[in-house]
Amino acid sequence: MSLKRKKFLSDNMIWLVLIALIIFMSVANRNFATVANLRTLLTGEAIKGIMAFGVAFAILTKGIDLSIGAVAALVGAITGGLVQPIDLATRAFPGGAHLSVPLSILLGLVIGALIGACIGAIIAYTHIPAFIATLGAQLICRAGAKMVSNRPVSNLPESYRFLGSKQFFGIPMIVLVFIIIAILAWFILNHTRFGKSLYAIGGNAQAATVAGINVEKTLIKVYIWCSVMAALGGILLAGRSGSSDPSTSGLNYELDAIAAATVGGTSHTGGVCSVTGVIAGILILGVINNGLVLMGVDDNMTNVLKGLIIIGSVVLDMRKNIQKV
Amino acid sequence: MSLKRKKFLSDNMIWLVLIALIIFMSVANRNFATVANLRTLLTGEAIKGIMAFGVAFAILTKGIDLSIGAVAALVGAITGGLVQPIDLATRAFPGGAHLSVPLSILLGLVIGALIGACIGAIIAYTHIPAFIATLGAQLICRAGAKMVSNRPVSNLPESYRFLGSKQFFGIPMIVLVFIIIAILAWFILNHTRFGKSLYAIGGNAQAATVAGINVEKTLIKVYIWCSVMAALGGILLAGRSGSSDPSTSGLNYELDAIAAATVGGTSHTGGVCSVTGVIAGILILGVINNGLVLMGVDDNMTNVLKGLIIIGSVVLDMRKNIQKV
Amino acid sequence: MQDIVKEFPGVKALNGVQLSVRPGTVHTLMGENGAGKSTLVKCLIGMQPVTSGKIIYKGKEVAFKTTQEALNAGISMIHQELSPVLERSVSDNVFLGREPKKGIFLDYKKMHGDCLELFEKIGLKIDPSEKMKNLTVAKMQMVEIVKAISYDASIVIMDEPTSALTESEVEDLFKIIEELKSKGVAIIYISHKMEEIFRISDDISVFRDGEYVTTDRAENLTQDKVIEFMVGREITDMFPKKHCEIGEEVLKVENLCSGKAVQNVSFTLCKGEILGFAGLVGAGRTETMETIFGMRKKTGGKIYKDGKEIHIKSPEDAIRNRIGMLTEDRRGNGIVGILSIKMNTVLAHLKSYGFPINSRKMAEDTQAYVERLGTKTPSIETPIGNLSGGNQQKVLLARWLLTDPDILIVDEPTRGIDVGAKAEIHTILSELAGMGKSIIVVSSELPEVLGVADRIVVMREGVVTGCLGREEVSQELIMKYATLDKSKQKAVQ
Amino acid sequence: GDKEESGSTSATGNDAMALTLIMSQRDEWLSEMEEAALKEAKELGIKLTSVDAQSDASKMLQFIETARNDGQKAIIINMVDPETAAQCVEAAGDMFVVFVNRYPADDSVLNEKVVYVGSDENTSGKYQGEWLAEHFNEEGKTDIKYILLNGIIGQTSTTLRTESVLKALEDNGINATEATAPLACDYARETAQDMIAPLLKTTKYDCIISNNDGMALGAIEAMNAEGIDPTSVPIVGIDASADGRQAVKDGTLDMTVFQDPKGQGRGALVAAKNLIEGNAINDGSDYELDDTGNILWVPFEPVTKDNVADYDNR
Ligand SMILES: Nc1ncnc2c1ncn2[C@@H]1O[C@H](COP(=O)(O)OP(=O)(O)OP(=O)(O)O)[C@@H](O)[C@H]1O
Ligand SMILES: Nc1ncnc2c1ncn2[C@@H]1O[C@H](COP(=O)(O)OP(=O)(O)OP(=O)(O)O)[C@@H](O)[C@H]1O
Ligand SMILES: [Mg+2]
Ligand SMILES: [Mg+2]
Repeated sequence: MSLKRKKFLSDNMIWLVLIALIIFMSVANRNFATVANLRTLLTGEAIKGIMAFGVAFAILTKGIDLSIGAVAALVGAITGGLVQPIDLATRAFPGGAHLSVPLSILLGLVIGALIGACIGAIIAYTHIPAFIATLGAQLICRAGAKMVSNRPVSNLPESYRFLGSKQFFGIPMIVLVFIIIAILAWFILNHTRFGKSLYAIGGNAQAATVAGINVEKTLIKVYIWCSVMAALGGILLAGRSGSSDPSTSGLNYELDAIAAATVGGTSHTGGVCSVTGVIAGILILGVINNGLVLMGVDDNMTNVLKGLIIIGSVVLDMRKNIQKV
Repeated sequence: MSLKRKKFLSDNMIWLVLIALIIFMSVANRNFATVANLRTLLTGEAIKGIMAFGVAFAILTKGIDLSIGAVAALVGAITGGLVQPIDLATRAFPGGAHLSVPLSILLGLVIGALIGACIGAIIAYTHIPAFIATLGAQLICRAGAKMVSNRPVSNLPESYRFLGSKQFFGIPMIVLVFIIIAILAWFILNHTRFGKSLYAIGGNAQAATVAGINVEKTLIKVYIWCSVMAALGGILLAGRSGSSDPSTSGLNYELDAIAAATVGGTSHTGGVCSVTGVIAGILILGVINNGLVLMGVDDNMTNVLKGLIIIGSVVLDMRKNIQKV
Repeated sequence: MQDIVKEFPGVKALNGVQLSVRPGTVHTLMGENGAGKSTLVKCLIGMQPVTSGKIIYKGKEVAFKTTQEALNAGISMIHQELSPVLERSVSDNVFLGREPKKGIFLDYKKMHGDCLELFEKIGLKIDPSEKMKNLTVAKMQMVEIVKAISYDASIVIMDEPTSALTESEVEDLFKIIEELKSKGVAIIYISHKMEEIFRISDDISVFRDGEYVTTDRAENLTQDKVIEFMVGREITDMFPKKHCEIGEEVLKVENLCSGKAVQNVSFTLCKGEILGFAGLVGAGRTETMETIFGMRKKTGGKIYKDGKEIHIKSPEDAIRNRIGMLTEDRRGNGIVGILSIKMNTVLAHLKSYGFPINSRKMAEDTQAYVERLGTKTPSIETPIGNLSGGNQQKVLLARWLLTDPDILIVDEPTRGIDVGAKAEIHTILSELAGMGKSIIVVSSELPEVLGVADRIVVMREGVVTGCLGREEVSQELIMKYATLDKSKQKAVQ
Repeated sequence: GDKEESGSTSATGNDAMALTLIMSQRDEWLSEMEEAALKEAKELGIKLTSVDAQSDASKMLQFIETARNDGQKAIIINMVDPETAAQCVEAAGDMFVVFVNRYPADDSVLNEKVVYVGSDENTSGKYQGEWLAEHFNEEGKTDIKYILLNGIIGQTSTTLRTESVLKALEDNGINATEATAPLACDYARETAQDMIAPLLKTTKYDCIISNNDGMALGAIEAMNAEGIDPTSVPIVGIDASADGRQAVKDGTLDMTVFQDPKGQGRGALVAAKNLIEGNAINDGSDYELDDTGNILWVPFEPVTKDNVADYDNR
């Protein structure tokens, strides 16, 4: 095999893994490669995908965000609570606090941004590990969500559910949102100074500092982005199922989002991340989740396979870096 | 304040935080500072503490281990299943596979070691992020535990429960085990070549390699240690409650163990860890958990406070490093 | 800069230092390792806050809080420790933090074009879209230089810019400096290389242990005088080569290969001999040594020690065979920055401290070497990262001396080291050879190789082009072999 | 769970008889229900795949859609969040829907194509409350203090169980106050054990109420460890799990509430088969229907030392 072809293969290993999985699943079950199932698959992964774009930015700067699932639950509970029918007996805000849907969604995103700003400021200025800062934030936000309501926030109006559950010419809105976020993430990473400085901070924070980049401010922005994505995820999640359960909404989504970003080649040692990679990562997890169910694989076995495939695909993807050592 | 005293304060910040918390709790509730409650507190934290010593080694080498809770569940299920009364209708191994208690415990530790060796080998030789390798292992081990038994493994004999639930001159065995592990960890870190090389690997793995340290082998040993601690934790956990539920046993213990290690000053950028620090970290979490329940703080509020205290104590502890930057 | 004081916990790095720089001149800072040169310029560009003192720039008192402010005010800097973002492209690195925009998009074309233009101006052949990590250390350094001058600053600080460059690139740099001077740019230059300092300096300031010693015009000073100011004593012999008996063959390397970087390298090394390796940067010397030491995969060839073939797959194996190696990349694979001097010293020798480890002996050994090598440090518990580069190098040397190897490979042993320490290191190497050790010295500084080596192997592009005895060598001859055409090399061998 | 040969049978075999059971998650009780359903499926010749939504409502919806994409005729859903019933029905498209174990919050979704099999969560706590009220009435106490071990705060089952037991106490003339702050033990035995241990000797309480048997057993374990006799106060749980029943026999757990896992599992499968074949949903079984014919009740039953032996083989 020529060196060039070898390089092509190792650089695109992740897509090859994805294609191999798709082919395998299609052969194993004829219902896998149908338009309807594709739609299901994408809808199912879109929310985690959006959150993966959020957390990928954090990982890119050598950070991590474990709070995203809890932030999603908190924002889902608050925004959902604010738009619940005013006469509902089990309202989250029984006082009658009520907002119009757009305002409530906006408020949700603003809350996300504020949480992100706090997390980012703590990480940037105190230099504590992102793992701890966001683990703490996870505890606080999850508890906060349960304080908002100790039962699922339900009976959400159709207008609130627009993004989460409607379709647009056969394409689920949720998938469209995902695509828009992907484009936005691509634009930010490749066509803004902010994006470039993320790579620099992750690759060599000292280099970034001496090049005049304000590392603290940039980190704050990173976690704002990450938490806003989580907030958006929370709103979509509530919209999708028409109800937001503060105790389970977004539970462990951070792990799936981080796994997707990592399978997609985002490096935990910082400085490496590509949007197409993250998309591939999400799709791989989606194909596993969806395909193994269609094949009727027993659930525990599915988790074992999922674990193996996650590890395996990262191992294959790592090989492009190993040759150079 | 003299420079020296300042330095003393910042070096021992974590203990000061602990003492402050203890004083606060003692004042807030007169039942806090009793021998009985102290025993309860220590018993409650001992298992997480043992696992924290495990994961602290991994963090020290810039790694992490997310699989420990699941490993505990798997080992708890297997060892528990093997010692269940042979005539029990709901046996985990209905075929009648049965082992004596010491053999079963030994087997559990060996299984832990094997899992650790696999994880360690993958991390050492493929260079994939420990986060991903152990996340995959978490999925696999948790699913494995559920495959062993889909219901709690219960009716465990007294002899199996010896370590988990008995006392020795008024000191719970579980606390004694914790103390022994702490001494062992201290000895390993400070008085063996292996321990010293952990610091070097965490500080600069390449430099360690050049200095003749076999980084791969050392990493494998690290994850063996970590998984064996998790296995021990699983055995104690099952022994303590007399039952091991594969789906909930050790769930999220990894987060608590990592939090304890980090609160105790173990640095996620590698190369920094002290046994006394980890002990302080565990005690801080224990005091929060125990004290807030005694004070009758509601659960959500407890989690909010816990999050804040975790972040706060790491922030205070970080100040000793900041001056040097 | 007036009366600058800078304190780190436990160290007073600068104590009332003065510096005034005139436009259109090169002002050189001199001093031993740890004298505070880097700290001073870091204070100037806002990387570190001063404890007290005044900085007056263009007639106004300033106190930059970030490098951003300094860059905006027209002060740029080439940093002593390389600071590239390895995973990104060359052009991304050059324009980091000031990427040109076209509409809402970044203008990649312009970045690429501007970058090429900058490179071409100084005759540098680098593809701006290449990933930084694929460049050689010297090329990276050139990119750093280009980046620093591309800010069009009125002060350019150069902290040991030439320590990773080869002769020809140094010439390029001097051309750049001349051009900057003619534009009225002031240059603050830090280096330990005497020859170049006297070639380019207008003014020279000397520091010692954080104290300001003197400033004078270069023409009023001589090398010896400067050294005396720096060290506080005279150094008579830079290369105190002791003559010693050269014994039987210890190491024989036959047709060693490692990928493209090392091709069929053969040489021998004898007891008590110092073997020099010369060549341009990128000649494959480091790679050869790394292969011998097991840091790099051997793809062919044999290595014999004391007549027996040895198989080395890792540095661990090499150390077991009593080979030591002081590597080139001090920060990358040398020091463990957060660990103490003690731990760094004993790291390669841990095996000998028994079980449980004998900490007292570790401290004793470390203390002995700190004293023997004159390492400047508050204590042996100080993290090595807090030491100046030269003192770090001494600790690393101590690490290998402690393992008492038969064969010691030293790769660029005096990079970034002041004259005093340099002479000391040369003395130590010479003494070791005298004790019957065999030493390989890889260095890009020709005077150094010429000064200490008994024989010199010259390499070019992964192959050995010549092997010269002490009597026959000269700088010209080495350069000839180092630039020798591949087609002709057969004839020489 | 019960392993069946995996792989696609829908392409070749009897399409109507491939079904999916979506579990909200797998705890002890739910696993028992799942097992019963799988066993029943084998007997009925149905290929049943069971999947675990792991408490993720979005994942549950995806499973529903996936089953629909696979061309299945009916789906059995153990909802993560009972508030999402309408969305589940929508996602199911033209599949028949059997909700099992968790009653839709909005029961207007139930009709001849969408049915419920299970019990009424409100009665579980009611039985606990009634038993306790009787106990305290006998002792002549009307003012009591209780320790209540909640499951996962925020989950519907937790909320309903807690609310219904407190309501039953009140309805039966007991003035009950909580001895501690609300305790959340996540349905886990170890958590309950850790949480209650520091309180046992420092709080005054007259009984321990638990949202499930597991947490009650954790409390008993903690009492043993602290040297308190667990029979000295009434302790009540829910589930009548194997360990729970043993504790009832031992006298440490005073009463528990039996929720029939096998009945619900079996019932759900029978209902699904009947829906597909156009029969009444209880056809071929002895479960009762409600008036609408869209609900198949498998009731809760209180379990004490007197009748615990009856449940050993159910
Ligand atoms: N971050 C720091 N923390 C503590 N001490 C420091 C720090 N940086 C530098 N020092 C100390 O300040 C002194 C001056 O160091 P500096 O790097 O300025 O020396 P230098 O003159 O540049 O030496 P070299 O020629 O080796 O580069 C040294 O003693 C060093 O140990
Ligand atoms: N169908 C059911 N719905 C609600 N609760 C049930 C059901 N069946 C059994 N239970 C009881 O409730 C507990 C399960 O509740 P739930 O499913 O809400 O949480 P959980 O499984 O304990 O939580 P987790 O597994 O996340 O820790 C079981 O332990 C059992 O006692
Ligand atoms: Mg310097
Ligand atoms: Mg459970």
